[in-house]
Amino acid sequence: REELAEAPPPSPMTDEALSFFCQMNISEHAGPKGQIHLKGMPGPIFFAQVRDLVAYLKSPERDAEITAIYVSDMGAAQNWREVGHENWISAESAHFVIDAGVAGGMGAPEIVPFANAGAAQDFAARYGGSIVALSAIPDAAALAPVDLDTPLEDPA
Amino acid sequence: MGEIVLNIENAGKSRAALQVLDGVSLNAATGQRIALLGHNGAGKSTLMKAVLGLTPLSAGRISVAGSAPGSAAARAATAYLPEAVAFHKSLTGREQLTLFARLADCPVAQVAGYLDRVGLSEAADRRIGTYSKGMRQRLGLAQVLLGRPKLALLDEPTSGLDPISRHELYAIIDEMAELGTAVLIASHTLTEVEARTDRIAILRAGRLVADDTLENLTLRAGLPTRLRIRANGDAAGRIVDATGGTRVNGMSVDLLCAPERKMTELRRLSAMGDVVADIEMHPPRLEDLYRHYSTGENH
Amino acid sequence: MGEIVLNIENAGKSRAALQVLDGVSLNAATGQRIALLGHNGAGKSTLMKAVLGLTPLSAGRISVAGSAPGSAAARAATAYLPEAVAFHKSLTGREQLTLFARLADCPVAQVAGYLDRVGLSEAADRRIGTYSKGMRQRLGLAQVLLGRPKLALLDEPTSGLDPISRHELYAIIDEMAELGTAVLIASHTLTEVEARTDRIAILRAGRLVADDTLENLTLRAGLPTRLRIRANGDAAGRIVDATGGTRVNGMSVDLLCAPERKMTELRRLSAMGDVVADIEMHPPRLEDLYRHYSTGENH
Amino acid sequence: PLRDGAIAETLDLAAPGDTLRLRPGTYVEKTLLDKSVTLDGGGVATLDGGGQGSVVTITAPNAVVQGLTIVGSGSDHESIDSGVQLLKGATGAVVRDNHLIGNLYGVDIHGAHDALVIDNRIDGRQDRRMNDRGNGIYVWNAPGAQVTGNDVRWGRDGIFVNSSKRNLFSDNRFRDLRFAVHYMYVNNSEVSGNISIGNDLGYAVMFSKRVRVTGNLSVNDREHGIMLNYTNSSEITGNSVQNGENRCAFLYNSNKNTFSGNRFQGCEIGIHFTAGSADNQITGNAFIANRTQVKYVSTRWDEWSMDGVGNHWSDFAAYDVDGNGIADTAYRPNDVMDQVLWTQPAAKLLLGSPAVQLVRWSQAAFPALLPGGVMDSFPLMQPAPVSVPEFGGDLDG
Amino acid sequence: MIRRILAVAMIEATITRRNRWLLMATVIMVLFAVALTLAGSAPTGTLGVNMLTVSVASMTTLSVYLAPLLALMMAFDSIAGEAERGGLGLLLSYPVSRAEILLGKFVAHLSALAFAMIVGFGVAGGLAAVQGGVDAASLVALVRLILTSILLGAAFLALGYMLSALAGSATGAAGLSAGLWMVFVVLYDLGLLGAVVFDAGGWFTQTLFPWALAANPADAFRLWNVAASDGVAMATGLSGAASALPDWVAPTSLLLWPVLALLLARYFFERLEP
Amino acid sequence: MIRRILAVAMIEATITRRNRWLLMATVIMVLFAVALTLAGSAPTGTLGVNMLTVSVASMTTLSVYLAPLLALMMAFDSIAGEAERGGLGLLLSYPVSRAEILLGKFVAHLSALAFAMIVGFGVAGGLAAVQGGVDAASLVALVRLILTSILLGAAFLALGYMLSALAGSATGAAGLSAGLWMVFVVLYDLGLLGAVVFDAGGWFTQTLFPWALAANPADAFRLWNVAASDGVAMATGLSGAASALPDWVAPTSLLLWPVLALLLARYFFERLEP
Ligand SMILES: Nc1ncnc2c1ncn2[C@@H]1O[C@H](COP(=O)(O)OP(=O)(O)OP(=O)(O)O)[C@@H](O)[C@H]1O
Ligand SMILES: Nc1ncnc2c1ncn2[C@@H]1O[C@H](COP(=O)(O)OP(=O)(O)OP(=O)(O)O)[C@@H](O)[C@H]1O
Ligand SMILES: [Cu+2]
Ligand SMILES: [Mg+2]
Ligand SMILES: [Mg+2]
Repeated sequence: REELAEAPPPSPMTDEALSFFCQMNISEHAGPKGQIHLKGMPGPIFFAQVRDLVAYLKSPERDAEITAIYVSDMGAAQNWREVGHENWISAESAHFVIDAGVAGGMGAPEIVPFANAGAAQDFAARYGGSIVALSAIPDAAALAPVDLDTPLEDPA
Repeated sequence: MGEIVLNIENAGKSRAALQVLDGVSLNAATGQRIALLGHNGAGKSTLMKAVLGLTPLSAGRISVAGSAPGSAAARAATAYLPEAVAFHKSLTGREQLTLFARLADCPVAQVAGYLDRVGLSEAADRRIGTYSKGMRQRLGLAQVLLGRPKLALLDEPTSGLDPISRHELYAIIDEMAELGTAVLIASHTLTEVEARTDRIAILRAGRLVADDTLENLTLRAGLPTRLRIRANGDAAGRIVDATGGTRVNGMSVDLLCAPERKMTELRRLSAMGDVVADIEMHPPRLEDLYRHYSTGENH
Repeated sequence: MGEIVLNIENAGKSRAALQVLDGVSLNAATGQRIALLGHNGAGKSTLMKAVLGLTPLSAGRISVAGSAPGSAAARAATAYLPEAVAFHKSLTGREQLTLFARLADCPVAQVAGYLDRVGLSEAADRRIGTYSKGMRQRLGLAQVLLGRPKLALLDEPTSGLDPISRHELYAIIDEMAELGTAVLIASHTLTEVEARTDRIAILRAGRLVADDTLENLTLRAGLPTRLRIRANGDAAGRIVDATGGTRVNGMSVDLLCAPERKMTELRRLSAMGDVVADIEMHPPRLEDLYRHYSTGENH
Repeated sequence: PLRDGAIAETLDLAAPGDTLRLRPGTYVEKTLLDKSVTLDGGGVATLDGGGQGSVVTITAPNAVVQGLTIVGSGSDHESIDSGVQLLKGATGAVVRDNHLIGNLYGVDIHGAHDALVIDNRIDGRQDRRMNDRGNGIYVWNAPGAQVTGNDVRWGRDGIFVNSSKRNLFSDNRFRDLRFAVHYMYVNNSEVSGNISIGNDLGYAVMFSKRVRVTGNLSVNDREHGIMLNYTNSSEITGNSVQNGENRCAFLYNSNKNTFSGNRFQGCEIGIHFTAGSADNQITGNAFIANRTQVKYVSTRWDEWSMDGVGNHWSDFAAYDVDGNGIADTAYRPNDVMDQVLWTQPAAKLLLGSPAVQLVRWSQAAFPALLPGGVMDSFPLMQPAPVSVPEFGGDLDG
Repeated sequence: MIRRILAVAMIEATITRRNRWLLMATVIMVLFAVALTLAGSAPTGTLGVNMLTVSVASMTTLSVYLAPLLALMMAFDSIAGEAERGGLGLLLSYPVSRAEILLGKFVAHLSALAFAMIVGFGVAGGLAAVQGGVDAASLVALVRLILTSILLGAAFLALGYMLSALAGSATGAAGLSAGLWMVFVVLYDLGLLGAVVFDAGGWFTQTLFPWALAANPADAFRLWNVAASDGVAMATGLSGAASALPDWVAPTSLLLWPVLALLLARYFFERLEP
Repeated sequence: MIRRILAVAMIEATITRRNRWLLMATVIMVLFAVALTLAGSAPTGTLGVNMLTVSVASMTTLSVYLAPLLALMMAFDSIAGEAERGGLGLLLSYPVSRAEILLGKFVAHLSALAFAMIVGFGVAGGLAAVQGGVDAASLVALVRLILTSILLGAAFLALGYMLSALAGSATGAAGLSAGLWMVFVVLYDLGLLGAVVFDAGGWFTQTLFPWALAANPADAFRLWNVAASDGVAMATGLSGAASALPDWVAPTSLLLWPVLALLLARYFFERLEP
């Protein structure tokens, strides 16, 4: 897309970064993170879970025009807990594992992004789920009500 | 004299501090042509508007063909030419006249004839906005002809008309009068009015100061006749001495004398024998009468 | 003859299908009073508007005091009295005239004087909406006096004016002319114009068909002089037979003769001896001239 | 005894059920209550932890800490350095009437069951950034813990409760914090009668079920007065949120909750629904003078009334011709223009333009045009009264 | 009498056509109606509501604003202007009564207005129908909209004549007309709303208010259109008031207004001195 | 030149006073501004801004409607009417250029408008200040509102002259003015709104839209007032969005429009044959 040419670079994750919806510090939580850059705003808005980022994208609400979307590359993450501060990849090019039954940093079922399709397949092979592109993530994966009693796996 | 068509009794009209009309009484009978004279602001137009019922009077009463002014009957009996004719400029002459014909209950087929009569046949289908001033006046004239009015109120009808149309106009007025219309003409063109009207009414500051035939007015005014006496040879000096006249370019002497003294003077001059080569007699003209009545001056 | 103030060369103006002006050439020099005559719709007002630069010409050129019409210089040199004066009715006469004085760069202190001059001092502080037609015309006149125009364009200046104001008007025109203003007067009142102008121009359907002094026009027109011969006794019949004139009310005979034949006819009549009791000579008047030039008819 | 270590020595001697009354003064030492004793500062004694670890640690059941001023905890988040730490085993422990000043955490109820934290005053740290501060009261896996009548100021969250159940947090006052009350993974608990003033967020309930939030007051909280995040089957009743700079109430992926009898007043947004929040019942609330009363982007209709009772809307100039207290016509807080503005931020430039007002106006006259959203078929003419603690208005006392 | 009224009407119709009022009014109507229909269609497209109903609903509100506006604009000049230009005196010297002149103008202007309404709403309605289908009910609503709009226009035409006769000058009449528009279309309702809010469901709200509402022709127009169409009625802020009134009130008000206003116009016209 | 402009301006001012336009405009402004301020005071709640700011925000919207309307109403008659009545020919025979006449009228009408604005907004602002306090920022916003309203009025005055010169008749000019008002104040934005919704965040919305918006004087006015004051932006709900354009764009547009429109008016006035 055209605006990618002028897209701002990803911001490193800091300890101050608050998750957009729940106002909690994302660095304190495990699992993949996301950030969305909006036109006219100094910094990106962060998401403690990729699921929430996708929910934001799927919501018709817009605070401003989106200029860039980044998610953590879990292939480049040290482990599930230490996702890394700099390993952002463009969400448009990422491979997402859905329905893996894994819990994100906040505890909701997570959508797990990878830069590398192979890494994604490895993850899916281990935890289940399927691999899709950003635009193909079904609404249910991000918006469906979450039954808190459903047990989820905490990946390593 | 025919039937009285217009009867104005003691009409008065005040506007703010101004007494525009003051005790005006005037009658017009069928077939009469009456000139209404007066200086600017004397109240001529106001009087006409009052007769039309456009302006209510503050005193007195008016009846038009036996009806109150402004009543349907009165309006059916009246034709009016305003002093400032204004038509809707986006209509053509024919359309405008057709409207009036319809309102006056006059066959629309006659419209073309009337337009021709006032010399507008060529311009009939052009918009009135493109008419010259005189052409608009002519259109105004044409609408006066519609129907068979018992009373025509013409407010400065010749204004804007070219000399030939003026003659036409007076021909039209004569024709209307002959057909029994009483015509009231407010005008400032005394020379024309002089010859063409039966009676002359003069307003001065809202009061009617004269209302009679030209002859009677002349008589009543008692204005002097001017005698111009041409002297034979160099007798002019002698004539001046004898008559008390004023010398005019050497050879002639002008003498003003009141009507009742005219014959006396003539006899005295005749008696002077052949020093008098010629005598011209200039009776007072309407202009002098007008000056006399309308200003209240005495010469 | 003074300096040329107005120079119209070959002016042409077409409006839709109409040729309103067609090759009109006319000059006016300082101090000249020129009458502009013509039937309704001949193009007089259009010519004036063209001189003012209000209406662009389609052909020819005009210069006013050496400038193009409508230029600031030309407008500064020109005074104009429109045929239909219209002022804002909610202003008083004094306010309106003051505006014009300011625009004409004329001391505002003089406004009162001009209002007095046209007889409006009493009405000066009333709204123009309450003025009579003649009063509005007078106000129009007052604004012509402002400044010292080199050229005055008066479009039917006497329309609406009462007889006394008319005299005033011509006095004013004479005064302006004496002070060097070239005055162009479009008018239909021939009697007034006849005596008061230096030159006469006649438009016919947009073409200038005459432009000269009254005498020259008369000469050139070659209109017949009317001789009225009063017969002695019952000799009228004989005179008719001899001259080919027309009998008028029994006793008199009217005979039209061309200028060059006038003396011949006179001699012949003299030779007839005492059958001829009296001869009156009526040379053609402006009205006849106008008829001749403006209609192209020959009587 | 004022010597350092004096308390520890005395405690060694004490028997369960004893009460230790401290003499006035400051005791610089860390205290471990591993017996069921009462440590009473009488309002005049100060315990100073010396900047290492927790000042008082309780491991014994039914121990009581009261009347103390407690300062000088360590600064380690890893070990949760606190003024008072109630560890597993401290069942029924009571922390009462203490003044905890500048500790990383005020009270940490860490695995202790049925603990009581009552009437303490907890002034957290102001020196660090919000992130690095600890919570006023941290409750972790402490079923039955009750936190009541405390006054918490500064620090991170007033009460942060994580993975717990059956807790009661009532009648506390929270100021100058991040969240007043923060729930994570807690079920069957209650928050009632608390006051939250000028915090980032008032009452945040996340990943929890069956929580009752009732009779609380939120004043001048910056982000949200009440937030439900992945929270289901909870009851939010009789709360009052006033003058929130952002939202009075915010729901994100929260379902089957009940909002009733609340008053949401003077916020930028009265209540905001986002992604996948459904089946919530909203009745009897009063939405007063919020700039946007409801923000709910939806293409389907959501009825906000039950059994003929809806909510009160201060911006709804309605007629009640029959005088039954219920407006004669339905109320729809949002129109097409709102939807356009929420989804097309660029169109905000047109705000205040007559064109926008024309659209709004015709929408207002003919809401049949609306593309879905909230509808209240039985709007209340008058707001229902709420009973929340008085907010005295003294922000410094 | 009819003949004279028609004569005046024909001339006025010619003038209305010549000075492009007919064109203007029609263009304005078409533009607005179509713009509103298209603008409304974008976000409502997914709703599955009959487009024509939606369009008619929007256009009803539009008409509350436009019909009075266009009517007043056509009317404000027609007496004052003619008096100012001087043609009125002459016209009144003819045996045509002022009432007839008034009616003649009324007929002509109302025809022009009706033409503009029919074309404007017709085109927009057609567009909506093409895009989103028609049913009988929505067609009836469209026809009702057009007819009531013409009635509303008639009321304001007559009010415009009244002001034109009152004002003395065309500019004055323009100003008064603008004021009248504001009062009837905006301020009146604002005042009533204020009173209702202040009254808080008391006597005024329950008894006087619906009648006061119906007394304003613009509101009567709205009430009529709303009450007559089930779909819209329930949804509108006016339905409460509408149902508080007998069915005949709003139509009666809207039908009475033109008559009443014409009588008023005639009264003031009779008093005018040209 | 200045002398002549002032002479024309003085006369126009007298006329404006005599035909009660000045009074009308002032009364309308005061009524509306005060009504809006009083009505607005109740439900806005605490936005962290004071009453005056809230009042200024509402009055900004009001001014978008009223300033163009009043300006057009003052302007529409001033050339066409005078030409129609016949006074223009005489005036133009004087050594005063059409530009000077135009400027004279402009000065007079603008003064009248400015008077109405200052009184109207001043009274309302004072009221708001008395009720809810003032601070420097809100006072500045009020002054800015008044000044920009005058600028907006100036633009539409000049546009009104243009139409008046174009139309040929006063009624025609009235119609055109109504059309122009509709286009600039309503239709233009409606079109843009439609385009934005239709475009759904595409190229048009991102690049052209803000500029297209600022190109309309009515929108430029709004943007300027909103963008320049945080308080007003907040009270309008526009905060953030206004920053889509560089700061200078809206003021430049609003300052250019009167000049541009005057030039246009002059162009058409020059071509007018009285
Ligand atoms: N605006 C216009 N559009 C079209 N034709 C016009 C326009 N103005 C004048 N005419 C035509 O031009 C011709 C000349 O008009 P003009 O007013 O110059 O006549 P005039 O000589 O002044 O006549 P009058 O003695 O009646 O004043 C007329 O035929 C008139 O109809
Ligand atoms: N509407 C009015 N309001 C106040 N005064 C008026 C009004 N109309 C006319 N007048 C005054 O009434 C007097 C008579 O006016 P009127 O028009 O009858 O005069 P007129 O004799 O027709 O004059 P003219 O020869 O100039 O046409 C004048 O002094 C005039 O100023
Ligand atoms: Cu949380
Ligand atoms: Mg008169
Ligand atoms: Mg002429």
